[in-house]
Formats: sequence, structure tokens, C-alpha cells
Amino acid sequence: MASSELHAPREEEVRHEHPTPRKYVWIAIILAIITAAEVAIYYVRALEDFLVPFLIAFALIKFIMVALYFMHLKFDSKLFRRFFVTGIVLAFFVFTVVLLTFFLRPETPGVTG
Amino acid sequence: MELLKRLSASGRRLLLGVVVTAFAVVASACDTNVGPQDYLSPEGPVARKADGLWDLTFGIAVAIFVIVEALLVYTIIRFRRRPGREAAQFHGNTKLEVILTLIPTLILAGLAVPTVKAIADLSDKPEGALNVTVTAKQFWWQYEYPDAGVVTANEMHVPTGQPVYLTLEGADVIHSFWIPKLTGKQDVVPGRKNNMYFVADRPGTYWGQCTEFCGLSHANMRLRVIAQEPADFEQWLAEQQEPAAGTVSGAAAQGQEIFMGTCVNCHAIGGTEARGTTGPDLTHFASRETFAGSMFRNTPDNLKRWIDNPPGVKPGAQMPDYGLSAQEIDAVVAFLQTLK
Amino acid sequence: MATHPAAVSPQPAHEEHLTSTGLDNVKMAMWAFLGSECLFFGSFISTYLLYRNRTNGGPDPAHIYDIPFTSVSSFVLLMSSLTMVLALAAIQRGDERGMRTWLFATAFLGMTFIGGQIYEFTTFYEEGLKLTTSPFGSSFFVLTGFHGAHVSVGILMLLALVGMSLAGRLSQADARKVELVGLYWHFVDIVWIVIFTVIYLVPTE
Amino acid sequence: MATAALQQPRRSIFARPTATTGWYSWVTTVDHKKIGIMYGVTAFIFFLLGGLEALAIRAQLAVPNGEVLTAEVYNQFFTMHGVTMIFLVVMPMGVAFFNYFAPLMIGARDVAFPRLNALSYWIFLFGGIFIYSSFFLGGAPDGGWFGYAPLSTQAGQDAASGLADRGMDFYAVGLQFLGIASLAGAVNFIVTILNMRAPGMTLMRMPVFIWMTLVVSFLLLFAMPIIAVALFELMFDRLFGTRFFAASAGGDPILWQHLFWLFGHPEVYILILPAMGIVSEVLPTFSRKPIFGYAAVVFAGAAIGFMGWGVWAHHMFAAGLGPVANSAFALSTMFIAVPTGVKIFNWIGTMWGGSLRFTTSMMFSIGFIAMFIIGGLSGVTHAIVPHDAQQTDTYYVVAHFHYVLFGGALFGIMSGFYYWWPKIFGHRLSEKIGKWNFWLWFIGFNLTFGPMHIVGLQGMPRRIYTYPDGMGWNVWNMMETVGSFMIAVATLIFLFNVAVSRRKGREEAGADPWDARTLEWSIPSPPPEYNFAEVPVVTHRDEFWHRKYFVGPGKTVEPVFSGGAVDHSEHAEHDGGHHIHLPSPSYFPVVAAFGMLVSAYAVIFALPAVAIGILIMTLGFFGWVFEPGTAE
Ligand code: HEA
Ligand code: HEA
Ligand code: HEC
Ligand code: CUA
Ligand SMILES: [Cu+2]
Repeated sequence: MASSELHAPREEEVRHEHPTPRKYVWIAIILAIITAAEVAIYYVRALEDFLVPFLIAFALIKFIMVALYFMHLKFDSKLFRRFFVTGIVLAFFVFTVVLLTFFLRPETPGVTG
Repeated sequence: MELLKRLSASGRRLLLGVVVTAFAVVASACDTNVGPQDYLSPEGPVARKADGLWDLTFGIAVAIFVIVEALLVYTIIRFRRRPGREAAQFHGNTKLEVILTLIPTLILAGLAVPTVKAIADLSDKPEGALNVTVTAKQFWWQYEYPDAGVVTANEMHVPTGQPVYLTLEGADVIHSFWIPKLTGKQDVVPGRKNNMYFVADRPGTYWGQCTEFCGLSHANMRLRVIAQEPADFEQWLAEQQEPAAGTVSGAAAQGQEIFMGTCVNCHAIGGTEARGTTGPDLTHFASRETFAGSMFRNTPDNLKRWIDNPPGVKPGAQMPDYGLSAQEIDAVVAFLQTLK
Repeated sequence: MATHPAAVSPQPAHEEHLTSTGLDNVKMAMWAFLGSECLFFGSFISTYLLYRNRTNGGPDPAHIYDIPFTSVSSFVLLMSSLTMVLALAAIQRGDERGMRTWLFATAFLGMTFIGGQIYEFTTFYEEGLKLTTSPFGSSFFVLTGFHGAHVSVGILMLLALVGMSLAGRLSQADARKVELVGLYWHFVDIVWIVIFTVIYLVPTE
Repeated sequence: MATAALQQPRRSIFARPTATTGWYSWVTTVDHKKIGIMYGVTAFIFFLLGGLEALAIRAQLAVPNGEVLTAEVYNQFFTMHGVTMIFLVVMPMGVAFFNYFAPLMIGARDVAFPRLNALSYWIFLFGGIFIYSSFFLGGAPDGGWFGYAPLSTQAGQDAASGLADRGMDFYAVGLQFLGIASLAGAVNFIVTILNMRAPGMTLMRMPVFIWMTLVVSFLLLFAMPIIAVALFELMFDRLFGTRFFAASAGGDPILWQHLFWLFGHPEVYILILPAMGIVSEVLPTFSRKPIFGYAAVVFAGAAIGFMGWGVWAHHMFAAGLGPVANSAFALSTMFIAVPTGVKIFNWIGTMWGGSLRFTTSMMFSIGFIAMFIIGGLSGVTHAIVPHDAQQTDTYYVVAHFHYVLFGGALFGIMSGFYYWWPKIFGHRLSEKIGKWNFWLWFIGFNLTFGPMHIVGLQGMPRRIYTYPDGMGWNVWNMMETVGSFMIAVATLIFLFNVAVSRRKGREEAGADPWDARTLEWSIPSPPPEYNFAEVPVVTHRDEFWHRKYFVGPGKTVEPVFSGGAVDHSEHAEHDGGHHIHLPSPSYFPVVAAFGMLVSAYAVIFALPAVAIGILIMTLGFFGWVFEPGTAE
């Protein structure tokens, strides 16, 4: 949290125009399509090799769209975004490491290893 | 209070420094006070490797300690309030701050290299090792020599000069295997296999104990490693491969009968129908110097007390009190003593 | 730095308008809380990822999940985010009736989702996957169960909003309250987006 | 409140309580200062309890084959000692100081969420009582403060397993309880510090103590949910037979360790950073100098917070994670010494060139630095993995963490007591008795924990209720026991000091007894309920000092004769705080917390009764939402 950020408060206060309901509906339609695509590729055998990256990418897009538009992170204070992103990044980092210690554990961990 | 008051201000501050340094000195001198689990006097290459790192780290730590504490003491003496002196008003000194950040960084980077190297060295599986499978249970140790088909408890016999490669398996809760003079700890985790190795330079009995809290008798979950010349070790191994001595007579026979009635459920004796696995294998029980997690010397009196009421003499022991009469206990003990 | 805006008024009676950052206290608290929740669900999700193949002889993910069914309930929850945001848009326009309708729709979709989850749990139980069957079972039920608990709390809050509105205690000026509940609700939805993909769709070996 | 007193409150079921004195006012208070005091007093009582347990431990270990405690009781005592000292003493002590001083130091009238603050306190208090009640309900937790599974999940099924039946249930549920209190507190302080600052109090003008509070709050915010999950999994394993840590069914006990230490290591910085903040306030005041390298101190604090997230597995070096993981965690652990070193050097820099007054508070702060260095350096020696395999789970580690926790955190807290006592109570603690307090405490501390290094290096494991003769440990253990009783005497001296200074002596402190630097000293002691009659406008770091002094030509410090410095006594009379809007007291926090307490017992003893607890809780929150904004 750079102090400059926190101390330009008045501008933050100025409400940016929220999206219109129309826009919300559009976003929901996109989300619905992505969900359908997710389920679809799950069943398409040909895409088996790409399944996981595709799924992750789709989920990520959905996640980000909901956060940015429905939760207004796109229009709201950077500070909020930072709280949230810190939580996500931290969780991602530490739990990746945790899981790696399980999945990459050598056959025969040595004397102190 | 009077005494403190009479001490001059600087004297008091000096005292502070003295107390603090005294501990550093005592701590460094403590090598001389060697106990059976003192790991600053290693007896094998694995423990020695750790010890070498310790000497380096401890040296650096003491140096940093002395320098920084001396600086602190100097500061508080030099800048104590005196009439007519005003505090200098400055807010920092970037150059100095950067230097004082870099120095520790460099020292630590220097320390990191041998540390990582040692970790890597020690994680290699040694050549030509003797394999032993260690199973930790509340509150005793089982050792299996898979290549020889020998199972024993609490006292591990190993040859000198040859690496001993342990596979550690947990049965109930987490324990930790440790023989300070030979090697550091390795946890024994249920559901996992861990490995470690050590080498004993010289024959002797090395003490160790469980170091992961595992319940009531964690304190009593001790162990011994008995290092022998390779020839002696081979002989021991050969003896262990023999079944228990054949027929017994007298009180021992009565003891055997009781044993085969009750104790079989948990204990095994090679060459008999006793095949229980809950408790230690007793095939050559009488050849052990200690029992029950090396808590007791293996004497008839101790044995009697043990069988009379195991949880009474060893809190939480997983062997129940069978309410045997004194006479029956004598008989059982007589029997156990035949298990050479 | 320039004099602070709040300096103008010595008595901040409604501090939410006069905070140092200009941001609303409760909203900031909510975002901090949601940051915290990331670690909460992160812990459960990684527990699941660690255990998803440890079935202890019981049912395994590939065979027990009913993807079409879960897809539908995921879709329902996703759409509840839309109705939620429409409720907010309504109250920001001052349309209290519209807000109530959308809030209620959101709660209804949420309940549908929970209903689906109850059905799913029952089916799994019948098929032999229980809380105690295996680490897989434990981590699956506890993760999705805690998510369901979050949804349920959200439903209660939504219904409370509807109630307040009916009692005439939720006007355009209180749009913030709807926004806060909305943040929570969308977050719960986001978590499900992750769960649906990572738990249901990503195949296990 | 003043407003309320004037008008006749209209009675409704939601009417807010109005009492400002008497016990009732304490139960319903939402005043951050009263809550701060309650936190402090409660935590100190728990310190006495945790200390008594420690004394019993030391009595048992004074000689080989000691017979003071049985293995059962010993295990309960050391577990409860650790749990108490960490969760019921040092953490809440930090919160006590945050509560009392964070608003004062940033020029606010209260915290952002006063009722949430009260709720945190009650949950904490009930949580503490809950855990301690286990002693009377079948035995206290006895699986160690980090409750390693599967030992901690095993109980209740097998008497011989070594665990009292219910003990670890109380652990799992009780810590969950305390975690909720911490989380609520963290959110509250984050918002308070970011949002409630007085005009002009920019982030880089905030006192270091406030910065450390902020860092700690973020650590809590992100660490508490992890332990919450770990505890849920433990609780479900124990109560509902889930398989999270059951190795026989494929569960992995190492998962518990990861989750616990992922919380546990940030936790140790949660414990130390408040003390570091206190020291960073005390040193400048008594050196008559601004803190050296403010930005660096702040940044180092934040860096410690960040890096603290990457080192947790150094508690698991012997667990068999593999050489790669161990090397990585060894490196991250070592480098955390760098930002900590920055702090140490900057504190010395703060004193350098100063004019040091050795008040008791200052001595505790200096003691903190001196002792923390020792604890920190032994911490770095733990990072040497091959040697940590020797050190771990021996008294060498016990020595390390008492040097940082007692020599660090508690010295800092004591320093804070002596420093802020006059602000809180309007009179100083006796300096004369204080010196006795300090020296006995200091010597006793070193006598207790110094020898633990040695005995640890001689192979004495921790958590053993007994040890045989002939290990070379006897002398040191006896020394430790003697030392611990010296600390007890020093603690009694502190209590004596509190009593004496309260009754007689009563050196009226005035608003600013130490000629200090930060805003809390600009208002009367004890502060009025509304804190600041007029919200201060901040133009400098160390605002209050700048109102009193300026640095003249030739770098000399000159007093300000006009303008800035406020005459405090009149200042308060000035408007008596009459039309200052303050949050009214409320009984709903205590009701909601009580509901949680009921659920907690229900979870252990009668699951369906959880509904009753939840009902009470819901009623509490319902009232909370619907009670009127003020007492009128
Ligand atoms: C207040 C709490 C606190 C603090 C601040 C610390 C600080 C540190 N701790 Fe400690 N630690 C604990 C509380 C704390 N610890 C507890 C409670 C346990 C035991 C838990 C249990 O098992 O029950 C533990 C255990 C523990 C272990 C596990 C030991 C084991 O079980 O085997 C390790 C291992 O690396 C470790 C390391 C460190 C390090 C590197 C620091 C560093 O942050 C220290 C940094 C400070 C300095 C280094 C001193 C000042 C610096 C200088 C003067 C600069 C120059 C220095 C150098 C160049 C080195 N700690
Ligand atoms: C902040 C934390 C903190 C503090 C302050 C202390 C303080 C003390 N600790 Fe603590 N200790 C821990 C945290 C702390 N400890 C932790 C986390 C563990 C690990 C637990 C585990 O392994 O799970 C531990 C473990 C631990 C052990 C190891 C136990 C074992 O492994 O078997 C020992 C042994 O000596 C010990 C001793 C002491 C002593 C003598 C004090 C003394 O300094 C205490 C001084 C206080 C007093 C003496 C109180 C004064 C009381 C009175 C004067 C009585 C008056 C009474 C009334 C009026 C009612 N502690
Ligand atoms: C319920 C299982 C059980 C039964 C039945 C049982 N034991 Fe044990 N026994 C154990 C366990 C477990 C230990 C290890 C205890 C420890 O060291 O903590 C043990 C240890 C021993 C030891 C020490 C072994 C060693 O090397 O440490 C002896 C001797 C012994 N038992 C004899 C007997 C006799 C004699 C009987 C019958 C009267 C008997 N046991 C019945 C479980 C059992
Ligand atoms: Cu086994 Cu401790
Ligand atoms: Cu740590």
C-alpha cells in the first residue's frame, strides 16, 4: 500500500459510473457461455490433452469478470483490489508450495532431508 | 536497592553486558561437559558434518553477538543523560543503513552455501549400507533387519564403519528417532516412509530417545545403539537368527505356559506359536540389556515390577496389567530369562 | 501533504463520509474479510487436492460426480450473481420493489443451489461415499459443506434485506447495505467457480 | 454519552445501556480504552496462570526423576502453558495496547467498529475461560501447543493413548473461538488505522507502533483462517470421524503440520511486532531523539510480515520433506534475519547521539534489544538444517523461543506498561520498585532460559516429564528452576508496584510525564472518554513533539512558546466534550459472545444443543443490527 494511493482520497470518493443493468446481463450471458463451454470440452475427447489448461483459463476468466464487474472492483478503490488480490496471491503461493512438498517428495528423503 | 543505587549508572549498565557475555562464554565452554546425549561431541561422520556446520555458525553468531551487544552497551554508556548535553537531532543515515543491511545479507549468503551443500550431501543414499527398518510405537522401538530376517526391540546392534540405512515407519502417532552422537533426528510419521543413515566410528553404546511428543511416556521412549566390530556384529546377527532356546523346565516351564496363554496375543517368540506383533519380539529378550523403551535395566526385579503393572511403572504403557500372582510372575520371569 | 478534508468538520458524526481514505468503513472491512476468506477456502481446496485420490477403497471422484447435475446447479448459482447485481442496480435507482424482486430471486436461486447440494450429498451417501469413508470423502464434504454454509448465511442475509425493505427500513440511501451483502454473495459465487472447475471438472488420475 | 445523561432515555427492548460507571458499564462498554484495560487485565491474569504452570513444570524438572507432577498432569501443564502464553497472554496483550493506544495515537475518537471490538473481547474472555474449564471437565489439552496429529486426533478412544479424553476437543474448539476474536480484531484495526486517522496523519506520519499494529492485523487477517481450517479438520476428525489425519485410511499427518505452521510462523511475528512497536516508541522518547531511519524501520516491519509467510517449514526440518524443500526453507529462514537486523541497528541508531534517561520503561526496552538478539541468533542457527536435526525438539529450541517471547515480547510489553501506565491511570508506577522489577526479572530470565541452550546442546529433549540421572543435565535444570522462581518474585514485585503506586505515592502524572512525542500525550491522563476534545490536525511525524519544540538554527532544540502546544487541563474543560458524538454502550456483543460459548460447550458435550447457542447468538446479532444508534 503506497501511501500516495491512500492519500488521494477525494478522487476515489467520486463514484465512477456503475455499469448499467444491460451490461450486467451481457456479462451474465458471457459467463453462461463460458460455463457451457467448460462442460462441453469436458466431454470432448479430442481436447483431452488441453482440458486442464482450458478449464483453468475459463475459470479464471469467470472469476475475474465477476470480481471486476459484479463486485465492482473495476470501478472501486484500488485498495480493495489490493486486499483481495493479496489474499488470492498469498493463498495461491503458499498452497502451491505446500502441495509441491507433497507431490515432489523424493522416494527416500535423506537423513535430514 | 541500596546496592543498586550505589553502583554508578555506568556500572549498572556494565553489569548488563557482563551477564550477557557470561552466558555466551558458558555456552561455548559447555563442550567440555559431555553427557551421553551430548551432540557437540559426535562419534560418526554424519553427526560430525552437522557439528562442523555448528562450529561455523556458532562462531559467526558469537561474533555478531559480541559486536552488536558491545555496540549497544557502548551506546547506552556513552550517550546516557549528562547535564548540559543535548540530544543530536538526526533522522537517519541512508548510507549507513544500506551498509548495515548488506553486511548481514552477505554473512547469511556465506552461511547458506555450506548449509545447502551439507543438506545435499546427506541426502544421498550411502553405498553398501546395512538396511534396518525402524518402526516406532507408543512407546518403544522395533528394529527389523530385513536381509537377515531378524526382529528385535529398543536396542539396535550395528557394525562399526559401515553405513546403517534406516527406513522409518510409524505405527500410531509421530515419533522421532535420534541418536545425538551419531546423527540428527528424523521423524517417524504414520503412513509415510522416511530414511536416514549414520555410521558409528567406534564400538560402544550410544544413547538416544524419541524426540517428538507422543503421549504419556514420551519421556520414557529411549533407545540404545550398540555398535560392534563387524565380526562381533555378524556373530550377534547369527545368534538372533536362531530360534529361541528349546525346551524349558521348572518354574520356567510354568512361566512358558502362562506366557503361551496370555502373552502370545501380543508378543512373538521365534520358533514357538507366539506370533503377536503388538508388543516387542521377545525371541532373544534375555540378551538385551534394557527393556520397555530402554527405560529399565533388564534385571529380574525390574522385570517383575514391569509384568506386575506395566502402566504403573511406565505411564501409558500399552501392555495391560494381567493381575498375575507374585508366584506366577516369578515363573514368567524365569521363562523370559531363558530367552537368550 | 495537503490538509486533510476531514479537517473541515471537527465532529465526524457520520464517519463513513469522512474517513481518511474516503472509503466506506464497512465496505473496507468486508473486503478485508473477503481477503481473509481466500485463505480459508484456499486451505480447504488444497486439502482436497491433496486427498482427491485417497479413496481408501471407497468411491472415487471420477465415478461419483454427476457433472451434468452439478453443471446445472453451478449455472444457477452463477445466475444468482446476476440477480444480485440487478437488485443493487434497482435500489441505486430507488426502485425498492425491483430490488425486492431481485433479492428474492437471488435468495431463491441460492436455495435451489442448496437444494441441489443436499440432493447431491444424499446420493453420494447412498452410493457409499460418507464423511468417514476416506480422506477424499472427508475433504469433499467438508469443503463443499463449508461453501454451502456460506451460501446459507448469504440467503439469510438476503431474506433479512427483503424483510427490512418490506418494513420500510431499506431505502435508496441504504443501497450500501445491499452492496455489502452483494459483495459477500458474489464472493461465494466466485469460490464456487473455482470449486466447480478444480474439484468437479479437472480429472483425477 | 453526555448527551444521553441529559435526556431521559426512552425504554424499548433495544434501548442502549447508559451506565458509565460500575461493573455494568464495563460489561456493556464499547469504549476502546475500557476494552483495552479489560484485555490487559485479563491477559495478565492468564499470565499468572501460565506462569504458575511454568513454575510447576520447573519444580518437576528441578531434579532428575522428579515427583512433583505425574506424566498426565505434566503434559497438560506444558500444553496449557504454551497455549496460555501464546494465545491468552502475548496476543491479547498486543491487542490491549492496540486498543488503548491506536485510536489515541492516530487522533481518533474510537475504533472503526466499537461494538465489534467489544465482541472480540468477550469472545476472547469466554474462549479463555472455556479452555481453562477443561481442567474441571475431564482434563486439559495435553497434545502440545501445536497439537500434532494424529496424537491430537487419537484421544477419546483409548485411555492408554496418553491423552485425556476431552482435552484436545477443548483445544480445537477453544482456539477456534480465540481465532474468531483475533480475526474480528484484525479487521477492526485495519479499518481503524486506514480510515480513522486524524486529518494530516498520513501513513508515513504514523507512529511506528501504529505501523506494527497494521502489519500484525494483516498477518492475523491472513493467518487466522488457515488455523481455523486446521482446527476444523482436527475437530471433525475427533468428533465426527473424518479421515483428514488418519494415516490408516490414507490421511496425512503432515498436512496438519503445514496448516499449523503456515499459521504458526506468521503467528510468532504477530507476537513480536507489537513489542517492537512499543520499543520504537519508548526509545525515541527517552533518547530525546526521533527514531533513526523511520522509513527503514517501517519497511523492515512490513518485510518481516511478508517474509514470515515463506518460512513455515523450518518447524518441519525433521519431518522428511526432502532436501529441496529443506534447502529452500533454510534460505528463506536465514534471510529473515536481515530486516530484523535493520530494526536492531536502527534502534541503536536511535539511541546514538541521544540523551538517554534510564527509566524503568527504557531499561525494559534496552533489555528487549539485548535479549532479542540472543533469541534471534539462535533462531538463525536453527536454519542450519543438518544441525537443526540435532537441535530440534530439544531445550535449545525452548531456549530460542523463550528468548524471543519472554526476552522479546514480554520485555516489550513490560516496557509498554511502565511507559503508558501514567497515561492510562493518571499516575506513574514507582521507578524505584520498577528498577527492582527490571533487574530481578532480567537476571531471573537469563538464569532460567540461558542454561536451556546448554542443556539442549547436551541432548535434553523438550516435553519430557522426567529424565534420568547422569545425563549431565542436573546442574542446569536446577539453575533454571531457581531462575524461574526469581521471575515469579519479580512478577510479584510488579504487582506490588501496581498496588503501591495506586494507593500512595500517586505521583500525579499530568498529561505528558515523559516529555514524549506522539499524540496520546497531548490529552489529559487518563484520557476523557471522547479522547480528543478537538480532533487534532497533524502536520508532522511525532506531531506532539513538534508542537512543543522546534529545531532551531545550529540544530538545537528550542521550545515552542506560542500556538502549538496545548494547555491540556483547560483544553478538556473547554467544552467538556458535551456535544461529541460517541458510540453508546451495548449489551449485544456480550450476548452474542455468550451464545458462542454455549455452542462451544454444546459441540463437545451435546451436539444438538448447538442450536441453543446459535439462537442466542442470532438474537444477539439481531439486537445488534436493530438497536438504535445512540442511547436516546
Ligand atoms: C516472538 C516469537 C519468535 C520470533 C521473533 C522468532 C524469530 C525467529 N525464529 Fe523462531 N520460534 C518461535 C518464536 C519466534 N521465533 C517459537 C515459539 C518456536 C518454537 C515453536 C515450537 O516448536 O513450539 C520457534 C522455532 C523456530 C525454529 C524451529 C526450530 C525447531 O523446532 O527445530 C526455527 C528454525 O529455523 C526458528 C527460526 C527463527 C528465526 C530465523 C527467527 C528470526 O526472525 C530472528 C531474526 C533476528 C536476529 C537474527 C537477531 C537480530 C539481527 C541482527 C543483529 C543482524 C545480524 C544477524 C545476522 C547476520 C545473523 N524459530
Ligand atoms: C510468551 C510465551 C511464554 C512465556 C512468557 C513463558 C514463560 C515461561 N516458560 Fe514457557 N513455553 C512457551 C511460551 C512461554 N513461556 C511455549 C510456547 C512453550 C511450548 C509448549 C509446548 O511444548 O507445547 C513453553 C514451554 C516451556 C517449557 C518446556 C516444557 C517442556 O517442553 O517440557 C518450560 C520448561 O522449563 C517453560 C518454562 C517457562 C518459565 C519458567 C517461564 C517463566 O518465565 C514464567 C514466569 C511467570 C511467572 C513465574 C508467573 C508469576 C506467578 C506468580 C508470581 C504467582 C502469583 C499467583 C497468583 C497471585 C494467582 N516453558
Ligand atoms: C495387549 C498386548 C500385550 C500383552 C497381552 C502383553 N504385552 Fe508385553 N508388551 C506389550 C507392549 C505394547 C510392550 C511395549 C511397552 C513399552 O515399552 O512401552 C510390551 C513389552 C513387554 C516387555 C519388554 C520388552 C522389551 O524388550 O522392551 C516384556 C518383557 C513383556 N512385554 C512381557 C509380557 C508378558 C510376560 C506378558 C504376559 C503376561 C505380556 N507381555 C503381555 C504388549 C503386551
Ligand atoms: Cu515417541 Cu516421543
Ligand atoms: Cu517459525
